[in-house]
Amino acid sequence: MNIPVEYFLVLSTLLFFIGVFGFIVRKNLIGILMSIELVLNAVNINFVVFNRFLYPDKLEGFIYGLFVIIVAAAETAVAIAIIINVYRNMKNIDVNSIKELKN
Amino acid sequence: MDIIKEFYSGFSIMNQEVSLVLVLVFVLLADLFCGEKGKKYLQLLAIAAFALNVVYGFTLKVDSTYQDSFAGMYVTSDMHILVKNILNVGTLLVFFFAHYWNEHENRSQSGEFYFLMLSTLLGMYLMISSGNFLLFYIGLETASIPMAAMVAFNKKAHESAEAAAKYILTAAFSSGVMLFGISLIYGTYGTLYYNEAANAFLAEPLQIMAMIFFMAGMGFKISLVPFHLWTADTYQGAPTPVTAYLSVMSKGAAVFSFLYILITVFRNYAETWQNILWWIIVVTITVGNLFAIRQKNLKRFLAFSSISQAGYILLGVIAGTPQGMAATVFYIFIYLFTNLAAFGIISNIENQTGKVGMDDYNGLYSTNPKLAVIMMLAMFSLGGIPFFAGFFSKFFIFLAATQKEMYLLVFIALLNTIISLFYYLLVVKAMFIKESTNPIKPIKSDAMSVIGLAICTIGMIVLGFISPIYEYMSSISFGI
Amino acid sequence: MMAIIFCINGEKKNLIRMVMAAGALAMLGTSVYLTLDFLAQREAGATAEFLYCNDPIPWYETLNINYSVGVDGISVAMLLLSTIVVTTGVFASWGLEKLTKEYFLWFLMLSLGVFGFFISIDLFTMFLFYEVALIPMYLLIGLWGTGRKEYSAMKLTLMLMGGSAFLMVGIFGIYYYSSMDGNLTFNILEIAKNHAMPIDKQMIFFPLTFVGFGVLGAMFPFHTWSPDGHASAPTAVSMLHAGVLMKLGGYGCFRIAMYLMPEAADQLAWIFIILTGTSVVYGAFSACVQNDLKYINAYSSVSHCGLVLFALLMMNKTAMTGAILQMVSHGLMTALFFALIGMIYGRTHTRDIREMGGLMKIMPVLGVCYVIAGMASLGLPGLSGFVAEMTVFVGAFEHSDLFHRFFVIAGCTSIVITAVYILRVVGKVLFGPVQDKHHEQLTDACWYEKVAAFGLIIAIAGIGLAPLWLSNMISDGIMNMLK
Amino acid sequence: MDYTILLLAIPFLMFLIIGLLGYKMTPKFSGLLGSAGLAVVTALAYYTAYRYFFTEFGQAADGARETIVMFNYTWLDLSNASRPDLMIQIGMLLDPISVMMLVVITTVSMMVHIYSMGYMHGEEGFQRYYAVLSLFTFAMLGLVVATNIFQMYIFWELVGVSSFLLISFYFTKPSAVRAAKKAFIVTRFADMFFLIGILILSYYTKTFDFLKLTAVDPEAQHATLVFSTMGGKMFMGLSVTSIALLLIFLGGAGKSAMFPFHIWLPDAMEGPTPASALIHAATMVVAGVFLVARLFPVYFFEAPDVLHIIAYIGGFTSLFAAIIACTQTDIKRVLAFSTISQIAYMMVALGVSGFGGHDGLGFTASMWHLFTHAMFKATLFMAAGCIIHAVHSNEMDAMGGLRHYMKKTYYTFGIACFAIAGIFPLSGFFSKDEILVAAFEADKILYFCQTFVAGLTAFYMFRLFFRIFFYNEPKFEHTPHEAPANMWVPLCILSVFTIFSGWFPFSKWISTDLIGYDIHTVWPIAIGSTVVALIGIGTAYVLYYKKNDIPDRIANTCKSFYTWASHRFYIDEVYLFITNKIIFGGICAAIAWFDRHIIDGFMDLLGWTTNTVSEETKEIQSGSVQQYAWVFIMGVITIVTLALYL
Amino acid sequence: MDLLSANNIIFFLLATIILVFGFLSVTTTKILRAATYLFFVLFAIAGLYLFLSYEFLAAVQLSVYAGGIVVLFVFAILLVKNLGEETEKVSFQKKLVGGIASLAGVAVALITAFNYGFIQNETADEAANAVDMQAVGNALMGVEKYQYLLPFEASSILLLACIIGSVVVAQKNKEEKR
Repeated sequence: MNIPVEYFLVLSTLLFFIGVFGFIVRKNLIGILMSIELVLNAVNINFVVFNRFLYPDKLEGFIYGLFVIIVAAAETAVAIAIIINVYRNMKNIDVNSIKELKN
Repeated sequence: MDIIKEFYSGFSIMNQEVSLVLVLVFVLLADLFCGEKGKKYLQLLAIAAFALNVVYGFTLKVDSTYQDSFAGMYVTSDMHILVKNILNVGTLLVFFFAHYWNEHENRSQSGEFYFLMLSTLLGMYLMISSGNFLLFYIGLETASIPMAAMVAFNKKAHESAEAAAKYILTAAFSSGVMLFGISLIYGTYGTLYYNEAANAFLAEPLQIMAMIFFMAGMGFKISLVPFHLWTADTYQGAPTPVTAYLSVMSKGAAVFSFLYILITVFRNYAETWQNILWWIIVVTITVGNLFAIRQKNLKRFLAFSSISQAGYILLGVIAGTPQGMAATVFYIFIYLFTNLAAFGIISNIENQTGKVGMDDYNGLYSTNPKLAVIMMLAMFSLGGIPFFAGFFSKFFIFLAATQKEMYLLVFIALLNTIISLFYYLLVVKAMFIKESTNPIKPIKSDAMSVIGLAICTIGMIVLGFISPIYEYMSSISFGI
Repeated sequence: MMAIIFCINGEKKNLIRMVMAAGALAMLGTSVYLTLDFLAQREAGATAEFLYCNDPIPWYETLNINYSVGVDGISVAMLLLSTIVVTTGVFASWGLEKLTKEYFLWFLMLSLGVFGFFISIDLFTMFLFYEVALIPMYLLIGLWGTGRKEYSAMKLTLMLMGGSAFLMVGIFGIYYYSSMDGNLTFNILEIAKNHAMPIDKQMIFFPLTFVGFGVLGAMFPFHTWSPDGHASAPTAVSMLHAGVLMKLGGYGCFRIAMYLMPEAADQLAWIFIILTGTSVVYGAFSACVQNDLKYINAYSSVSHCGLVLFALLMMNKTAMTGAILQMVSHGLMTALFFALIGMIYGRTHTRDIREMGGLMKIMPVLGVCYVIAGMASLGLPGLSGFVAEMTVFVGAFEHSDLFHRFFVIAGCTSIVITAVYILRVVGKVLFGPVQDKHHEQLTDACWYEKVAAFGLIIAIAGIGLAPLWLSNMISDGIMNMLK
Repeated sequence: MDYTILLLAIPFLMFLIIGLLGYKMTPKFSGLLGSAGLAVVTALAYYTAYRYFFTEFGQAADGARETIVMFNYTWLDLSNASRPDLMIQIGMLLDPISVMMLVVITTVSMMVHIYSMGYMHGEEGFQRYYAVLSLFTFAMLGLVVATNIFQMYIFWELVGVSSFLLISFYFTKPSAVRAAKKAFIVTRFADMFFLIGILILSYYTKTFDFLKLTAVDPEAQHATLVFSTMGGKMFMGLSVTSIALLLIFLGGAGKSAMFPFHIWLPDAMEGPTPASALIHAATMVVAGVFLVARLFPVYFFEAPDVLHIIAYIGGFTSLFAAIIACTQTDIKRVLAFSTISQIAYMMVALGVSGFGGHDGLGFTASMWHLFTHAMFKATLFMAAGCIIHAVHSNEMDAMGGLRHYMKKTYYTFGIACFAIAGIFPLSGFFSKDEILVAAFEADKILYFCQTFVAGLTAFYMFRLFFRIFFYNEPKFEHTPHEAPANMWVPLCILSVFTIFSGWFPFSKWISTDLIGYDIHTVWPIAIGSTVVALIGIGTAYVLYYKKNDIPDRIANTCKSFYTWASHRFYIDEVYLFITNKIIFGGICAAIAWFDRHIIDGFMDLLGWTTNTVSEETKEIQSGSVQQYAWVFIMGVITIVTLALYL
Repeated sequence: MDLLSANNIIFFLLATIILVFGFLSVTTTKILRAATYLFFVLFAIAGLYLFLSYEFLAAVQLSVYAGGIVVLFVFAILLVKNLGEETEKVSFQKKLVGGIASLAGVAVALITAFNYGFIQNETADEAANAVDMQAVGNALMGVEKYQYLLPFEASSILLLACIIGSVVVAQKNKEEKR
C-alpha cells in the first residue's frame, strides 16, 4: 500500500470534473443525472481514501460514503420521478425543453 | 440496557424533533386511514396537530446555553430552539395560506403535501442542530429533496415540472460540490465533528478551498450570487405556498446553520470568509436588485427580491459577533412575516383568479382595499420603511455589520436599498396609483388565509416595537 | 406628548374633515401652549438644555436605544412652525374629494414623522421618524398629485432615500464612536458630552451625515427632486413638504452633523459653504426663467433653504439663529405660496404664468395674499423673511476672510434676484390685463382657503413685526449647543 | 412713552385699518379717515418742530441743538460674542434734520391726501390708494427718525415697497406694471449695496447706532472711537471705511435716482400724479440725500474721498438730467428729470460741504434746498396733475394756452417755476444760491457746472410753462376747466411755502455741528445765477411763447445730440439689454438649462442606467440549467482563485 | 516506488477504467450506452473499494448503485424514449465552455491539493484488513462518538419522504385519469 494519497486525489478530482463537464454539456436530462452520479462517486472516493490512508482508526469517511450512497439513491429516485413528470408535460427529456422560465 | 438508556438520554433534548416526528407520523397515518371522505378534515387535523407542536416548541428551554447529545452529533441551545420555533411559525403560516389551494387544486395529494413539508422541516431542524457534517448533510438533503417533489406538485403545469427539474438538478449538483468540499475538510481536518474541526486549524490553502466549496453549497441554499440562478425559475414555477416556504424557511434555516458553521468550524478563518462574503454580499444585493427591477411576474419578482434580501441577511452573518447573530435571527424573523404576507396575498389572488402579473394588480386598491393595504405594508417592510418591522431588522443588521467597521459595505447595501425601494414602490404604484380597465374582482378570502394574513400584518406592524424579542435574541446569541 | 393618531372610521368626508381640523387645531393649541410655557420656564430660570425631557424609556436596551424626547428653543420653534403649517394644510386641502380618508391618514403620518423628528433626542428614534416622514410623500404625490406625478413621486422618494443612505452610515459611525468607555449610546446629549469621536473619523462621517440631511435640505447639487416633486404634489403636501419637511434637513444638519462632530464641521465647512452658497444664487437664477408657478417656487425654496445651510455653516450664534429663523420664515411663506398656487391652480387649471394675467382684479383676496407672500419672500421688513435674512447676513459677515466674504456677498445678491423673479410673477399673473377670457368668471377664495391663507399671513407678519421673542428663544438653544 | 410714538403709530394704524377694512368703507370715508389721521400726525409734527426749535426742549446746555432719542426699543438681537451691541432697534431720534424732515413729509403728505380726494375721485381702488399712502407716510417718517442705520434700512425697504405699490396702482396697465417693477428692482439693486455697506460698517464699528457712529470727537477731529479700530484696513486701494461708505452712498443713489440708477424715476411717473408728487418729487427721492446727511460726519472725517465722488456724481447727474429734461415732451417726465437734477444739486452741496460753522454751509444749503424743493416740486406736480386732469393727457402737444381756463393753476405753477429757476425773492433763489456759494468755495468746476445747470433749469421749466399756458391752443376735446377746490387749495398752501420758505433762518437751525450760525447772500454769485436763469427764461420765451419753428431748427442742427438726449442717452436700453439678454437670456436660461439637463439629467441617467443594465443583463438568466451550473462552478473557481492566488 | 508492483497495476488499471469510461459516459451520443459506461465506472469504483479492503462498502456500491440506480436509469430511459433512436449532438461551443470550466477546476483543485502535504498515517498498512461487519454495525447503531445512530434514523425519514415524494410526482394525476 504505498500508493500516495495524492494519486487518488487526482483520480477523484478528474472524475469530479468529468461529472461537472457532463453536467454542462449533456443534452439529455437523464444524462445530466448520470453526470451527477459521477460527481458523487468522486466525492465518495475521496472520503474512503482519506479514511483509509489518513485516519484509518475511525470509520468516519467510510460511514459518510455509505450515507452518500443512500442519499444519492434517494435523490436519483426523486429526480427520475421528476424527469418522468417533465417527460409527461413536455413529451421529451431534452434539456432545452426546460428553458421556458427565464430572464 | 445501558445502550437503551443512553439512547433515550440522547433523544431527551431533542424535544422539538421528536414532537415533529410524532406529528409527521400522525399525518401519515391520518392520510392513510381517512379516505376520500375524511380529506376535508385531514387538513384541519394536520394543521391543528402542527399548531400544537408549535405551541409546544415555545415552552422549551435548555438549562445551559449549550447542550449536545449523541456525543456532539446533535447540538442545541436556546438560540437553536428559537430558530426552530421561528421556522415552525413560518410553516404554520404557510399551511394557512396553502389551505385553500390544497382544498381546491391539490385535493388528492394534500396529505402528502403536509407530510413532505413537515419532513423538509425536520431536515431543517437537523441542519440547524447538527454538530457533525454527516448529520448536516442528511438534514440538508432531507430539506431539499422532498422539496423538489413539492415544487413539482402542480403536475398539470409545465412550469411546475420545469421548476422541479431545475431545482433537483441544481440541488444535486450543488450538494456534489459541497460534498467535495466536505471531503476535503475531512481530509485536512481529520474529523467531521464541528467542535473538533475548529481546533484543527492549519491555515492551509486546501482548507480554504474546502471551505469555499462548502460555502458554494450553502450559497445554493441561501441563493447567493453566483449560486442563485435556479431561484427565480423555481420560485416562479412552484406552487405559491411552496415558493413561500422555499423563500423563507429554507433560506432562514440555511442562513442560520451557515452562520453556525462559520463561527464554529471556520472561526479561525474569519478574515478569509469575511473577505469572500464581502464581495458575495455586494454582488448578491446588486444583482438581485438589478434583476428584480424588470420583472413583471410577482412571484419571480419576489424571487429576486429574496435574493437581495439574502444579501442583507448575510450582513449579519459577516460580522460573526453575537450582535450579528441576534440581528440575523431577528431579520429572519421579521422577513418571515413580511415575505409570507406578500406571498399570502399573491397566493390568495392567484388561487381565485390565476393572476400573478404586476399589471394585473393595477387598481387593486379600488377593488380589494384590504389586500392592497397588506401588500403595501409588506412592500414597505421589505423596503425597510418605518414603522414597519422591516425597518428595525434592517437597521439592526446594518448596525451589526458596521460593528466590524464595514462602513463601505453597509453604504453599498444602503445605496442598493434605493433600487430595492424603487421596485417595491412599483408594486405599490400598480396597486394604488395606476388604473386598470380590467381590475381584479373583489375577492372573498377563505378563513385560513384571513387568519394567516392577520398574523402577518400584526407581525409586520408591531414586531419592531416589541423590543423584548430582540432583547431575548440578543441575550441568547453567541459569536466567534 | 405629541403623538396623536386619529383612527377615523367614517365614510363621511365632512366628518373626517371636521375631525382632522379639530385635531390639527388641538395640535396647534398644544404647540402654542408649549411655546408659551417654554418661554415662561426660561423666564423662571430653567437652565437645562432640554426641557420637558421624559425619563428615557428603554427600548432596545442591548443597543442602548431609548425613547427619549425633549425640546429646546430650536425644536419649540420648529414645532410651532410644523403645527401652523399642518393646521393650515388641513384647511387648504378641505376641498379634496378623492379618497379623503386615506389622504388625511397619510397626511397625519407625515406630520407624525415631522413632530417625532423634532422632539427626539435619541438618534435612533430621530432617524425612525425621519424615514416615517419621507415615505408618505410617495403616495401623497403619486395618488393625489398632478402632472408627471408618478415620475416625480418616484424621483423624490428615491433621492431622499438616497440621502438617508448617506445619513444612516453617518449615524452608525456616530454610534460606534459615541463613547470612550464602550457604553455606546444613541442619545444625542450624551454623545455630545462624551465627544469621543476622533477627528479623522469625524472627517469621514461628517460629510456623510451632512450630505444625507443636505439632500432633504435641497442642497446643490442634490436638489433636483424638489422642483419636480413640488410641482406634482397636491397643495397641502407641497405646503407641508416645502414648509416643514425640508426643514428636517436643516435641523438634522445642525442637530446631528454639526453638533456631534464640531471639529470636522469646522474643517470641512468650506466645501459645504461653496455648495450651499452656490445653491443660494443658483436657485434664485433658475427661478427667474421658469414658467410654472410651482417650479418658480421650488427653485426659490432651493435658494432659501440653501441660505439655511449656508448660515448654519457660519457657526456663530447670530448666523445660526438666523438659519433657524430662516427655516421658520421660509416654512411659513413657502407654505403660503404653495397654498395660494394650489388655490389659483384649482381655479385656472394652469400654472403657466404666460397663460394668466390680471388675476388681481378677478380674485383680489388671493392676489393680495400672493403679493404678501412674495414680499415676505423677497425680504420685506415687517414680514418674517427680512428678519431671518438680516440675521443670517449679519452673522455670516462675522467671518472676515475673503472666501467667506465672497459667498456672503453672493448671498446678498440673491435678494435682488429674488425680487426679480417675484415681481416677474406678480407682474405677469396678478397684474396686467386679463389673458384668458374664461378666467373672468372665476371666484375668489372661499372660507377654508381664507382660513389657511390668513393663518399663515398672521404668523408671517407676527414674526416679522415682533421677532425678538422667537429670536431669543432660538439663540438660547443655539448657545447651549455652541457650548 | 411719549406722544411722539404716535407719529409712527397713527399712519401705521391707518394703513392697517384702511387696508384690512377698506373694502367695507365707502371711498369717501376711507379718504377722510386717512386725511384725518394724517392731520393729527401733521399737527404733532409741527408741535414737535415747534418744541424742538423754539423751546428749551431742543437746546443743549452749550447752545447747540440737542440730539434727542425719544424712545428706542430693541426689535431684533443680532449680537454675538464679539459684537454684543449689534441690535436692531426701533426708536425715534430727533435732531434738526429729522425734525425738518418730519415737517416736510407731513406737510406734503397732508396736501397730497387732500388733493387726492379730488384727483382720485371715482377711481377703483381708492381705499387701497389711501392705505398705501398711509403706509408710505409711516415708512418715510420711520426712516427719518431712525436711531440706527438698520432701522433706516428697514424703513428704506418699506418705502421702496410702498413706492412700488403706488406706481403699480393702475395694475391692469402693462406700462405701469413695468415701471413699478423697474423702480423696485433698480432701487433694490442699489439697496443691496446699502446692505453690504451696512454689514461692513457694522462689522468694523460693532454698532448700528447713529449716535455712536456720528459722535464727533472735536479734539481729534475724528468722527469717533468706533472708527479707530478700522483705520488701517485696506481693500483694493481704498480703506474699508471708504468702501463701506461708498456702498452706502450707492444705496442712497438708488433711492435718489443718481446716475446711473436714475432710470427708474421717469418711468415711475406712471403712478397717480399726487403719489408722484409725494414720493417721487418731495420725500422719498430725497431719502438718499438724507442718508448722506445723516452720516455726514462719518463721510467728512472718515472718507473725504467718497465725499468727492458724491459731489462729482451729483454734478454730472444734475447736468445730465437737465439736458434730458430740455428734450422731453411728457410734462411729468420733464418734472421727473428736473427732480433728478435738483436732487443732484443737493448731493453736490453735501459733497462740497465742510464741517463746523460756516464751513458746513453746503450741508445747510443742501437741507434747505431739500425743504424748498419739496415745496415747489410738490406744487409743480400737483399743478401738473390739475392740468392732466383737465386735458386728459401728459403730452405737451395736447396743451397750450391753458392760462385762460385755469387761472389758479396758472399762478401757482408760475410761482413754482420762478422758484425753481431761482428768481429772487422766491425760496429757490436762497437755497440754490447757498449751494452755489458752497460750490464756489470748494470747487470751481462744480460751481460753473451748477451755474450752467441753473440756467438750463430755468430754460426747461419755462419751456414747460410757456408750452402749457401760452403757445397755441390745440383742439381740446372738451373745454378744460379749473380743478375742484380740494385740489387747488393744497396747491395754494404749498405756493405759500414756496414763496416764503426762503426767508426761514435755516442756518440757525441746521448745521453740521448743531450750532447755529449766520449766512449772508453772496451777491456776485447770486446775481450771476440770476442772470443765467434769466437768460434761460428768455430763451424759453423766444422759443416757446408762441408756436414757431426755431426749436425744430435747433434740434435739426445738432440732430444726433438731440436724438440722444431725447432718448435719455439710451441708458434704459443698455439696462434692458443687460437684464434681458445677459441676465435672463444668458445666465438664468443657462443655469436653468444646466439644472434640467445636467444635474437633473444626471439623476435621470442613474435611473436609466440601472434600468438598462437590468434589461441588458437578462440574458444571464438564460433559463438553461446547464448554464446555471456553469456559472456556479465558475463562481467557485473564481472565488478560490481570488482568495488563494490573488 | 516499485512501479510495477501488483498494487500499482491494480490501481492504475482501475483508475484508467474509471476515467476512460467516465469520460465516455458523458460524451457518448447514445444515452443507453452512457448508462452502460456508467455501470462500468461504478463497477470499477467498487473494485477500488475492494482494493482498499472496504468490502462492505464495495458491496453496497454494487447493490445500490450498480444494481439499483443504474437499473433505474435504464428503466427511465426505456420509459421515456425509444431505444437508441435519437443521438444527441452537442455544439462545440458548449463543449468548449464546459471544458474550460472543468479544466480550470481541475487545475485549481490539484494545484491547491498538491501544495498540501498529506501525512499518511503510519498505521494505514496494518489496518489494511477488511472492516468487519461488527464494526460497521456498531458504528451505525451506537450513540457514542464516531457512532451514527442519529444520522441513520434521520436517513430513514429521508428515504421515506423521498419514496413518497417520487411516488407523488411520478404517478399519473388522479383527476386526469378520471
